[in-house]
Amino acid sequence: MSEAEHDQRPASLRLVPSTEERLAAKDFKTDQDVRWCPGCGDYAILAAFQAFMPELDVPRENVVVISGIGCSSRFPHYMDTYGFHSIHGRAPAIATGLAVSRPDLSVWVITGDGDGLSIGGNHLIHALRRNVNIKILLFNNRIYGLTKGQYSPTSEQGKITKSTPFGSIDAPFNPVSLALGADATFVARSVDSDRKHLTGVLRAAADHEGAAFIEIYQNCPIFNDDAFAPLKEPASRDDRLVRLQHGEPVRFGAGRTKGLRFSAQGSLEVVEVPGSAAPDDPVSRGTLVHDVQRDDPSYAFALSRLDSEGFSHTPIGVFRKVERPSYDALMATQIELAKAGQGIDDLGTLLASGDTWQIG
Amino acid sequence: MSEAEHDQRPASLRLVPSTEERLAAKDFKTDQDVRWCPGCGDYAILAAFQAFMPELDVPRENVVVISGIGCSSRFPHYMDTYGFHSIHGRAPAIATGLAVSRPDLSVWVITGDGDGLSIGGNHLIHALRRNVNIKILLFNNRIYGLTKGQYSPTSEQGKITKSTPFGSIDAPFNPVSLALGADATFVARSVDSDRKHLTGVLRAAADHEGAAFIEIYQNCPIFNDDAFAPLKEPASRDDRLVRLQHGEPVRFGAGRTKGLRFSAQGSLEVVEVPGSAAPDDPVSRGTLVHDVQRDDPSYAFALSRLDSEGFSHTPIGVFRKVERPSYDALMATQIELAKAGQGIDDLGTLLASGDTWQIG
Amino acid sequence: MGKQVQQLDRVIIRFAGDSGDGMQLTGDRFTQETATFGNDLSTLPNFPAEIRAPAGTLPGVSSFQVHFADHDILTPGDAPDVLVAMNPAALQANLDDLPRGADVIVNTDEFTRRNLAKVGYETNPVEDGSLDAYQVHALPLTSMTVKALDGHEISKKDAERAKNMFALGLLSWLYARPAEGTLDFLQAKFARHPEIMKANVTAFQAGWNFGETTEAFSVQYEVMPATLPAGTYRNITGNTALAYGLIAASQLSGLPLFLGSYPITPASDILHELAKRKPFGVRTFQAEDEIAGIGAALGAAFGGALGVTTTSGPGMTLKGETISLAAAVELPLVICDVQRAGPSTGMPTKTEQADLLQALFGRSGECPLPVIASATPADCFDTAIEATRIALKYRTPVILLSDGYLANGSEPWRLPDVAGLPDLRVAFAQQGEAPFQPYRRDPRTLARPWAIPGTAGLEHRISGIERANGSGNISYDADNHERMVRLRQAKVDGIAHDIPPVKVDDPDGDARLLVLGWGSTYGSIGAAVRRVRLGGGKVAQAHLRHLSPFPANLGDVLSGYEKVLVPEINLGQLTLLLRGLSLADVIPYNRVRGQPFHAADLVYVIQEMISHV
Amino acid sequence: MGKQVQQLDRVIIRFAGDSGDGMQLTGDRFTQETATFGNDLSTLPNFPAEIRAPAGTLPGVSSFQVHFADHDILTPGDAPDVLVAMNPAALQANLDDLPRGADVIVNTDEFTRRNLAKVGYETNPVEDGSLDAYQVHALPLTSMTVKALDGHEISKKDAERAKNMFALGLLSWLYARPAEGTLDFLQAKFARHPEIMKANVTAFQAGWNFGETTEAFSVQYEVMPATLPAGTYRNITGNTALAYGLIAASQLSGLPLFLGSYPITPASDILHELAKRKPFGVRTFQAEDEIAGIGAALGAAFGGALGVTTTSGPGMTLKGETISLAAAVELPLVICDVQRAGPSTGMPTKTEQADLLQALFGRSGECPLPVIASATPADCFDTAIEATRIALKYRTPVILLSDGYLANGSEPWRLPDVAGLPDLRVAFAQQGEAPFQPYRRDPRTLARPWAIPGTAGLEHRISGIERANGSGNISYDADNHERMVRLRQAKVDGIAHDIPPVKVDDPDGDARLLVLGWGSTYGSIGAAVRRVRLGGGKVAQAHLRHLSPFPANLGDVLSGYEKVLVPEINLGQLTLLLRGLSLADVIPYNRVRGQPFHAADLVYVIQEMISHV
Ligand SMILES: Cc1ncc(C[n+]2csc(CCOP(=O)(O)OP(=O)(O)O)c2C)c(N)n1
Ligand SMILES: Cc1ncc(C[n+]2csc(CCOP(=O)(O)OP(=O)(O)O)c2C)c(N)n1
Ligand code: SF4
Ligand code: SF4
Ligand SMILES: [Mg+2]
Ligand SMILES: [Mg+2]
Repeated sequence: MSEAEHDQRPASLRLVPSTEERLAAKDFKTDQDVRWCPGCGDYAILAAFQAFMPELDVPRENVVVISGIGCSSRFPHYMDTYGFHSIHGRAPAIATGLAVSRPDLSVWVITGDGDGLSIGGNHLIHALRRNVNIKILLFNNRIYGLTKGQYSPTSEQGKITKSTPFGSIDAPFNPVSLALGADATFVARSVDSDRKHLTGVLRAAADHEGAAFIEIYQNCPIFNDDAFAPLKEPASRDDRLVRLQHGEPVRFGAGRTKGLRFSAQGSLEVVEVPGSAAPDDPVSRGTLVHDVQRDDPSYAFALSRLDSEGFSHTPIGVFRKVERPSYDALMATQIELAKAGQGIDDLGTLLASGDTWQIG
Repeated sequence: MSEAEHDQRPASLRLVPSTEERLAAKDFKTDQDVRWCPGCGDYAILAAFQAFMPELDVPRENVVVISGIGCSSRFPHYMDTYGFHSIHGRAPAIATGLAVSRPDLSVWVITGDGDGLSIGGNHLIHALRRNVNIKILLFNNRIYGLTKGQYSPTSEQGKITKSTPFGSIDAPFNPVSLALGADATFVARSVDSDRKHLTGVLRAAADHEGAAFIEIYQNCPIFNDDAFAPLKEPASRDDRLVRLQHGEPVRFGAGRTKGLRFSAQGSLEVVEVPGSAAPDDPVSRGTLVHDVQRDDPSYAFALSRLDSEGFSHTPIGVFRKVERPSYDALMATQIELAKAGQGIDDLGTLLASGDTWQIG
Repeated sequence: MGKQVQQLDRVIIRFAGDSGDGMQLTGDRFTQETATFGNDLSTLPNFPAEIRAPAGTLPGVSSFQVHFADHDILTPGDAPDVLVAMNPAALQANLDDLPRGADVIVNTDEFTRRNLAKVGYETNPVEDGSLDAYQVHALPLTSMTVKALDGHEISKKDAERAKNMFALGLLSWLYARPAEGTLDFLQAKFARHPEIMKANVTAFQAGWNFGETTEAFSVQYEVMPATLPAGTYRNITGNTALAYGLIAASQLSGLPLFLGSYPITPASDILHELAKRKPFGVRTFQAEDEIAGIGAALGAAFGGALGVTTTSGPGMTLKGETISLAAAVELPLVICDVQRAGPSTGMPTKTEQADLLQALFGRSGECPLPVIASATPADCFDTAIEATRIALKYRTPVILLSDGYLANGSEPWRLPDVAGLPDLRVAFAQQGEAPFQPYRRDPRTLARPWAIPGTAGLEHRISGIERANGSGNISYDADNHERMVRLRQAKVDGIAHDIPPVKVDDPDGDARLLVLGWGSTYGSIGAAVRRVRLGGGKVAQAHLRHLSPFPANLGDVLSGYEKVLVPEINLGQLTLLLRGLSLADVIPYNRVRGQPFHAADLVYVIQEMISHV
Repeated sequence: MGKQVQQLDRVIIRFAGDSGDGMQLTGDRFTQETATFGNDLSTLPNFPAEIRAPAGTLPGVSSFQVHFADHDILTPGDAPDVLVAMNPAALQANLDDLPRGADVIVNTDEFTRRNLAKVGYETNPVEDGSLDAYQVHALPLTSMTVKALDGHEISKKDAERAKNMFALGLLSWLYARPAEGTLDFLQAKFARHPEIMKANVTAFQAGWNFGETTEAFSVQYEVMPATLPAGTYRNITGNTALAYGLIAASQLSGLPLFLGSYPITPASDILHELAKRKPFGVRTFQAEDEIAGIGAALGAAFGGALGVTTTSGPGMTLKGETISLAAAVELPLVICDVQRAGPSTGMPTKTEQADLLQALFGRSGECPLPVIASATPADCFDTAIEATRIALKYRTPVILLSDGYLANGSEPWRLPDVAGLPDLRVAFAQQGEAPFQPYRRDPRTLARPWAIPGTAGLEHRISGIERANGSGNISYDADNHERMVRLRQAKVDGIAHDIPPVKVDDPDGDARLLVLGWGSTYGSIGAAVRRVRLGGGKVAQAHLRHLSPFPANLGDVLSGYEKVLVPEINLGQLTLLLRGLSLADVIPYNRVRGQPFHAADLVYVIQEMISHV
């Protein structure tokens, strides 16, 4: 990639070197056998991620994948980049330290609904608030897989699991709403089974300067099979999946005749619009044209509430992508300014600062 | 209070005994000298809380105040009820265990912006998600007081503090947005200096079944003086404070001529409405009538985004108050049903369950 | 015609296959049959940390070992007499443990070129003579099962999956196990899938019949029931026993049980078991993390419940700060640490004894606590009750140490007479002369009153900040702090007079070597000591249940022997404590392999030492 | 006319007042003047945990003690020669520490009925003769200050607040301290409030002049400069020295410093100091909690930075699980625990040495780590460098123990020659023969390569799950686990040969008693030993910097003495380790009062023991 091209890169990658010659998906596979159950959604996500890597155009040695603990967190072992399979829930904190001190790296966090939202919830919301330049992929299978099937903070209420034989009694988090409530600058959702869609979201996240949060619906055939079936069955899929495209009117349903409109109370309602209707066409006036750049997260939040346990209407794609300088960029600037400034930067001078006196 | 009256109590207090004869604020004062700096906003909150207690109509022995660590968390020592001044950030977890096992208690959590949103952020959002029957008062002075003045997760970006001599670089949380993103059923905001308003919010919280979250703007004259001055100066106050009243049109500004309306993008915009305008009056049509019971939190969320660092428009009062069975109530029900059911409830039978055999 | 029957006094069988082959279930069932038959037994499940590693690979191998005998035994045994290997990986992973001459039953259907390659076999070990040292029974278990099931309305896949029942049937015949239990079990388990149920029953019977009819097995073996003390028995794992012990403690104390926990291997099954027990009024709270789990348990304890939290090593570390708070506010709390191999994530499914020093010292400041440990799966029941007794009586958190081996291992358990269990009732504080003194101590136990919310007149505040002894008000007074530090220590030390002295097993009283252990090594040490004695060696054995405080007589016991050997599955943690206590030059023996000791290794070490005293 | 001047060799002054009276500032200034004058000195600040307790109450009392002399001294001193008491609470809180005959300067303006009542004085001690044993100087400091300031354009409140400068001026005159430093300081501090600045300067001078002119003080005292080794000196607190040490280590290693920390008393000032040092490229990250703080530091270390985290007891407990991860992945990390009185929240502003065993054992599994401790405020600089040296060379987390007394206490520090500081440069791994072996170890240090992201060809994965030695791939192999457990231990043990042996100070080499300490007790033990020797007693002293591993010669040193006394501000933590190591019957001496030892107490104990050897 030429200097010029390199400067075309998104701010998020401006300081990250680009590759000499284009890599292939296989360059990112390790020699470790993949240890997930047959049919696990993690396989599809891994494949999509490895296939996306060449497109990211960052040398393998400048890519770092950091995870916590869980089936999903096994991910780094299968990526032939630098990797850190750490401890339960702490990956965002570890990634923060790395990203803040190494702007030349592309740092990815892999976590699960338990790892990222249960024990790791606090690190997650703080990383999002700070807008640290890390990309967080949360594999949401609505279950604790590795520990063999307890309910998670995203499991639907009433779920029968090993730890809730009488049904769980707590209401689940909506990860997208939570991320928006935490002032995240990039929030998206995708599905393990839709490689094309997932790849698009990964690209958008990579291009975003700052923290990117991606919830990925992931099937766990062993402990929570078909959790997302309604979104996958060809029959129901189109009515339920609301595919968000920046700048495009929101359309869904067979024949894409459904649209969204805000009620006077600020909730979104589903309305019928003739399929062909262009955004400015009177019939569709007032229905949403998706805009990820709205500064006010209320819009994206309202979209996230369309989602319901029954998946009646489930938006996927990028909900929000707004510009805010990343934590690490601001830190770097402060350091540069400080170094250029008048402050003491010589060890001897520092030690001798303040009142000193001579003896002998 | 008579049986009949007792049954009139809100679900949140139905299992909590009521007082024989009415208590007075002084009954809730302890013999410990209050150890806050002169002028600390905590004094006003304590006074308001103690004055509210008689109204709560729960015997002192059935009230429990649990806090973490911080200046604010000293609170329990000054309340002549049961109290637990615990460790940093963990009060919501401790309160959860108590509330779940003792439905006959009125459990209050006192926390700070550091205690509740920094180290304790995860316990807070999970307690809210679960809708445990505890009332959480977060004293937000936008600073770490007890540790002598480091910035907190609610400090405005660029803040110069002991730990950020070059200015803080992370964007703050909006506690109300965060709570709404965590699916809280009750979310409110008040101000230390407005005893009447604070008392009203406390009442509403007490009546709510489940988790109530109250952010209280609190002045720290020592390390963050006048953080909320714009909301207190008689001059600017009325333009900035948006007082929310359930069922009332939202009106503010000198002469209460300003109202709020949703844009087609789902953001709230400030509009001028003739002061007298009734909600259904044409000129005011489309402007908001406050409704805390909307099931969709998008409305309350949009309100929370009105708030800006400059306090241009800051809503106070109850943002959201919706009905959802509390975690402890659901737990109690499961236990009752299980006890009534066929399951083993005799120790001897339990031990001998499964395959057994005789010897000798 | 019936076959010739040969009597054995003990047998060790290991079922090994792919994670998908259902070996844990097979082992469980064989164990149940063996238990109901009346043998003494001990089991050792062994499975990978992954849910399912790739089929046919070494990391995917899951095994279950059962040791049964006509006399009482203490361990799952070192070396299997019989290995059932469902695929090449299972054979390779377990072959090293086999003594020459052992029986090896292999499922030849799985010994395909592809599967052999997966584990690096160039030629088929079943054919290339590399198993000549063993009695190999090469059987096409899968195809035999499928054949037996043709006509059944199930998929080929389901038919093949029934092969473990075929194997179970075969082994059940081979060792003349009673089959009813298994048949009933299959009825119940597959009640909702009658076709699958029929298939499994048929497969089991086919396996049985195959054994009876085939030439491949000329003899049937018989292991007579063991003569154990009279009573009603059941087979039980450590985790189940621990859960039952907690329920018993709740019933005996009359306090509702509240468990605040976060899932973690190998402790999760305690949460699972207790979650089922709502009819006992048990409240289980799956918290967002370990800190919230113990925090909630402490909150419940403040309210007068029996607060419990369960976890394993890494979670235990996270709980440290809250344990410290519980010690400061002096409330009862039971903390169960089911140890696993560390440090860090380590090997979650493997056992270890390396959390002892963490249990004692893993907190800031001087924070002494009682610590006790379970010795066998069934002992988890008694130790849970003992931990509760101490916690309630002394108003202190108590740490109970189990480990992965006890948690999943099982043994026959003679059901206790419920009426004979200790009375754990407690008296909450009642209104007395004001002002109430939340830190006025019982002169005997030094425990403070347990005054629970709802009690009029006892309103008080507790705090992790240092408190004035008596009033409990915040105090930075230097003398008070020193007094409190020493009182907290004295309270724990005092428990030494409230627990039984260490009992030493020294048959002739003339041994010069004492083997002292703690926790789950009880079985292997005991087995080794027996063998040494059979060989005429003189050796004494003692085992510690109480690790903090130590029993009052421990110092004397140590000084009573020329040499003291302390085997531990760590690098010598008890050794450090014993030396600190008594200055006795105790000798550590440490293996840290994520597995229980092999009795054989211990025998060797003990004999070595005897020959040198 | 000038007054008569009396020579003294040492003086101990304690400034005491309400938290609002600015006693810490006053003490600081007096200390600076004393330092620049050239005395040796040692200070002990003492303030409440509350930001501001109610004015005039005992919990609100804040004090600052400074000990200065014409010879080198080791402690802030036990008993003040002079007490400045700005109010009745300050008098009452400190009177017990005063020896009879001491000077007491009281601010009579504050001895109002109300203030007296607040601390339960029925009559005014200044008048009722209860101070007859002391030399009382009853002065209306407030009103004198206000008088001196009339004409100044400041509020009465501001005028009154300047009374501490009046007192400082008076004391500065009384001990003939140089005033320039303070005047410059006031200029700078109040640059933006010229009126306040003038007022403070005037108040200071008024106090000085008052001393010179009043009859109340007939003599002026003089304490000659100490003859310390030649060099440039500054006064420094432990926290500042520690921060400087870390910056130095970063410069010496050429690695950027990354601090991940969460504020906690008494460690916060290290974060504050480092946050100022961005010109050195120091990155400070105030995390959401202690776990994120160390997590980020570990992430930075993975990236090749010098990762550091700072905390105190409760925060240290929370970090345990991540420390365990750092040990497992074998990356360099410096963990500073500024100990405070525990358990739990305890007494945050008070000192203690009770985190030693937590530092060694506060993690699950076998997780050995190097642990070192600072002996004096200035020693925090050297130990920070030593901790970094070990961490970088052995690729391991290192725990550095300081405490509240060192953190806030200060002493004169002879500035080191920067050129003479050790070279800490490290070599990151470079591409070699593939495949890269992230756990291939240096045969000498057993350290693994530090391969940082961005290095082509060294892509690898690290994990908290047990790793195969060499390849670093996940391994559940039993032998590998045992090997790794022992390798991690051996790596730490090996450091014993890379640190200086314990040096024993035994002047005539014929002492039979050794006093062995660690950490911040160095000063008080040293002072006590000196006094004993002055009294003709024979006693040897040694002090440990390295607590894990111990210096190789420690065992011999211990066996070289008939008796070994181990004073600790805990219940005997080092004692346990020493007995475990050497079986030597070392004798603990423990006080746990949240304060440094009084040298006098130690003198007594040492003499007792000498008389019995
Ligand atoms: C401190 C700690 N607590 C608990 C565990 C046990 N544990 C491992 S993974 C996990 C949850 C996994 O769920 P999730 O994050 O959803 O990942 P999944 O396996 O579903 O992909 C738990 C509780 C642990 N390893 N460490
Ligand atoms: C585990 C732990 N970490 C850190 C601290 C130190 N600490 C005490 S209070 C506090 C923050 C207080 O801020 P906030 O919660 O806003 O309360 P405030 O004092 O402002 O009312 C901190 C960091 C502690 N006591 N315990
Ligand atoms: S348990 Fe579920 S999430 Fe885990 S590997 Fe198996 S299928 Fe995937
Ligand atoms: S420091 Fe601030 S918050 Fe704390 S008591 Fe003082 S004024 Fe209140
Ligand atoms: Mg999951
Ligand atoms: Mg605060």
